[in-house]
Amino acid sequence: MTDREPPGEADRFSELAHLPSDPALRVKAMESLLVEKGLVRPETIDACIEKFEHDIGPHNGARVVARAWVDADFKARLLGDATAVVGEMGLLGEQTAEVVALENGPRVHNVVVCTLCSCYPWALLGLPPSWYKSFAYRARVVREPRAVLRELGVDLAEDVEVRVWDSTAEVRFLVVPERPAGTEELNEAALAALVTRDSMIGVARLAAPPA
Amino acid sequence: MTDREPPGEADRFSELAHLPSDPALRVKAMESLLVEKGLVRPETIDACIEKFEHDIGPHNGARVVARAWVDADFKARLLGDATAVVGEMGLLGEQTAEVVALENGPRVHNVVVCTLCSCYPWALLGLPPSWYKSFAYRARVVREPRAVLRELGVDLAEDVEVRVWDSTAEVRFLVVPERPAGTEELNEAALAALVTRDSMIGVARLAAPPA
Amino acid sequence: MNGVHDMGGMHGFGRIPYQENDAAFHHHWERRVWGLCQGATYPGWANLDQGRFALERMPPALYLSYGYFERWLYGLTLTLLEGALVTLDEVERGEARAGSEPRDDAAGPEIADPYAHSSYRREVEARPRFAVGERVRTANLHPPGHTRLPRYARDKAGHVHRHHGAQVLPDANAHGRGESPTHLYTVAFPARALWGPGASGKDRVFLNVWECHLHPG
Amino acid sequence: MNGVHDMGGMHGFGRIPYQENDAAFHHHWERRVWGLCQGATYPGWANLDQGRFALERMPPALYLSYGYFERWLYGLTLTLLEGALVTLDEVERGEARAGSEPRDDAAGPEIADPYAHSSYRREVEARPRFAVGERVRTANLHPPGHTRLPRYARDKAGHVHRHHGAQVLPDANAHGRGESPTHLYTVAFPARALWGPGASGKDRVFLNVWECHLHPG
Repeated sequence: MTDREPPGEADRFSELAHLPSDPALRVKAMESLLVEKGLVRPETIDACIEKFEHDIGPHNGARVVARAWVDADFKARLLGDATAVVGEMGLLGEQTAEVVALENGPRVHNVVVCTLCSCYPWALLGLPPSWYKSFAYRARVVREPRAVLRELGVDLAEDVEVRVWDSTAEVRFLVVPERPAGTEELNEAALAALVTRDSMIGVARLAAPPA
Repeated sequence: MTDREPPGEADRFSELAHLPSDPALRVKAMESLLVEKGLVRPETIDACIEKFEHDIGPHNGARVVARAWVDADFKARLLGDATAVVGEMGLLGEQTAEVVALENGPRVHNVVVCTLCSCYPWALLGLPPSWYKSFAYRARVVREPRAVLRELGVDLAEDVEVRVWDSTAEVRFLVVPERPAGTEELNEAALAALVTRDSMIGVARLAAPPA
Repeated sequence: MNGVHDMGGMHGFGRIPYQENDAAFHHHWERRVWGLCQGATYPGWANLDQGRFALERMPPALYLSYGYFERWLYGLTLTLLEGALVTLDEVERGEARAGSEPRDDAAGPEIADPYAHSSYRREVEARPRFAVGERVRTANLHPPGHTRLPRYARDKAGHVHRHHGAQVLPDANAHGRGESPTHLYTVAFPARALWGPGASGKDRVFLNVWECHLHPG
Repeated sequence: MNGVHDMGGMHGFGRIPYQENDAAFHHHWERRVWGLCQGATYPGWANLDQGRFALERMPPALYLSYGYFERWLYGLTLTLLEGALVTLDEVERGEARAGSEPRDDAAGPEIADPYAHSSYRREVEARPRFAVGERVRTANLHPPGHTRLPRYARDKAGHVHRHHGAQVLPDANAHGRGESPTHLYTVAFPARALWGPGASGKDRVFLNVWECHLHPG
């Protein structure tokens, strides 16, 4: 049992001997090669970027959260079987085929990571922010969640239970942040507008809206 | 508990912003700076290199091994308390203040590594070879010693017990390789000449001398 | 594989580069890499687990030196080379070799649907071996291939928190050994079981673990 | 610290770059680095464990990109900076700042003695807690600082093979917390206890473990 396949083209590639060091140039060269070989269609690349960068985003997750805040039955069903509930809302999607919802509150704080790569619920939150994909976040939050959260501005009392969810399978996690005080009068749409992406990852709490 | 001290000069250094990328230039610059500041004396550098590159080496370990082959009492004492025995021979030294001797034979094969850095018995074997300090050796030999030994030309039968010694403390290991067949007539000095460095690390076996 | 990608618990990476309204892309070329990886698909293309394993096999120093989208570009290139879809010479020159016939079956823009989803859940005959609440211990495995059981959670005791039916097994799927659907559980570990007495006694880590990596606890 | 330096058991580093008559130095500059590290010593200079910890604190991508002697040069430089013996500006320019007074107490060539040795063994009052043959389990520790208990051997069962008296504790000595001499044992681990059922049932791994990192097994 050795670590490597017999050297082949792919093996030589790992040396990266002759490729330009500027990634922008490497991407350009690769894109033009793949287009030339019929391995990708430029209009498909454009469409993917357009749709995934703009059609999805935290507004989707925020709709789910706001509804859970105003509808206790919905919330109970969401916490029991988020895949079914999110599916009914038409918000399942790529990298988001199954969902588990996690409720943050005064006694329990959930936070989500993917230590092995950067799994993330695309359809509910859009594409992940850079810090979520950083080595520091992937390395640290499972080992020292309280220190990481403090660094990001969330200071948790010692008696709060912290639950870290490491996304190791094709099941994605959505944190339902605590509804801020002073929002009793807001309707569902106004509540959804308060919900931030980072609160649905579990690295931020929501502040009361400005009076 | 965060991972870093507050940024200081040393912290900025980790970015290595402005240092030349050629290590030869960096060493030269560092040596001239340290000499200028009186932090090192050039004649001390020269003397260290001279002595450690030439005065010590596998010939020291080989003397110990050859004596163990010809003198059963010596061997028993060596395997019991190598530090005392090697000390009597005047072969303790830098990075070799305590020694444990490990006997290779038909039923047990010992092999030495330092997974955390590259600890090695300088006074007995000289400075370590590059492969001993390689990431591949440090990473692999504790997990798959048989595959590593096979890769290096030592094919062990399944019923041989492999013992891997990871040098985690200031105790150094010296493997006493199996005495090759056909050496019954050789004296201690001739035997010592047969003993290779790599056999005393445990990654080689000794062949019978050419007839 | 025990690779540098398996970084849960590592020290030495410094502070989180957090920005409150951080974007997914910071350079235009990152967007193009992402679009290429998403858009380059056609019959017989590598599956998700093969793609992840390609990233994991980057030389460790490169993995740590590259940014996220540079790693994606590396993974894409390795997958194309291993599938003999491009040659190293073509990659280096950025153009097809003379006489190369372009394919005509690459996916069209209709695949750009963020709401399309294909579940990894499968129906199987086998009944789940573990029940919710049951104590389990993870396997002590160190495979040279792909696995989704991180090092920090191997040979550790926890309990079954939830069952997710049977799902495609990455350890098999990444190696072209089929989907091997296997029961999947969320296992809850006390933080102290993973990180020792320095961790808070109140905290827990949850991860999804396939049945073949679990023993009764 | 759980750093990339702690590489026992890792995959991805390829074949051993073995050469039968491999040399310690492959370039002249490597020899100079080694000589500098060996020769730059004077009263109050960093101890061995501090030197090791300096290497471990290299940014992980650099650690894996650099060769062995480049890492030594890094460690030396970091130690000098942290000791305020040189400034970053001086390192960058390769010359002392104006008005800098040279020291006069750097070691002379008489220190170049490969047979000089100072043991790390110390006499202590405390009697050893464990006896040869006794079953032990290693601690599950993940300190941000220096430790000589590698990750692959944490929270694992073995037995005491040998006792080495009390020796300087690197976990303390690397942090300027004194020598804290502590009983040291060689502990033998079945390879399967460390690496799971894929390892040979005949093989064992031996390492030296300080008493503070051992529990009764």
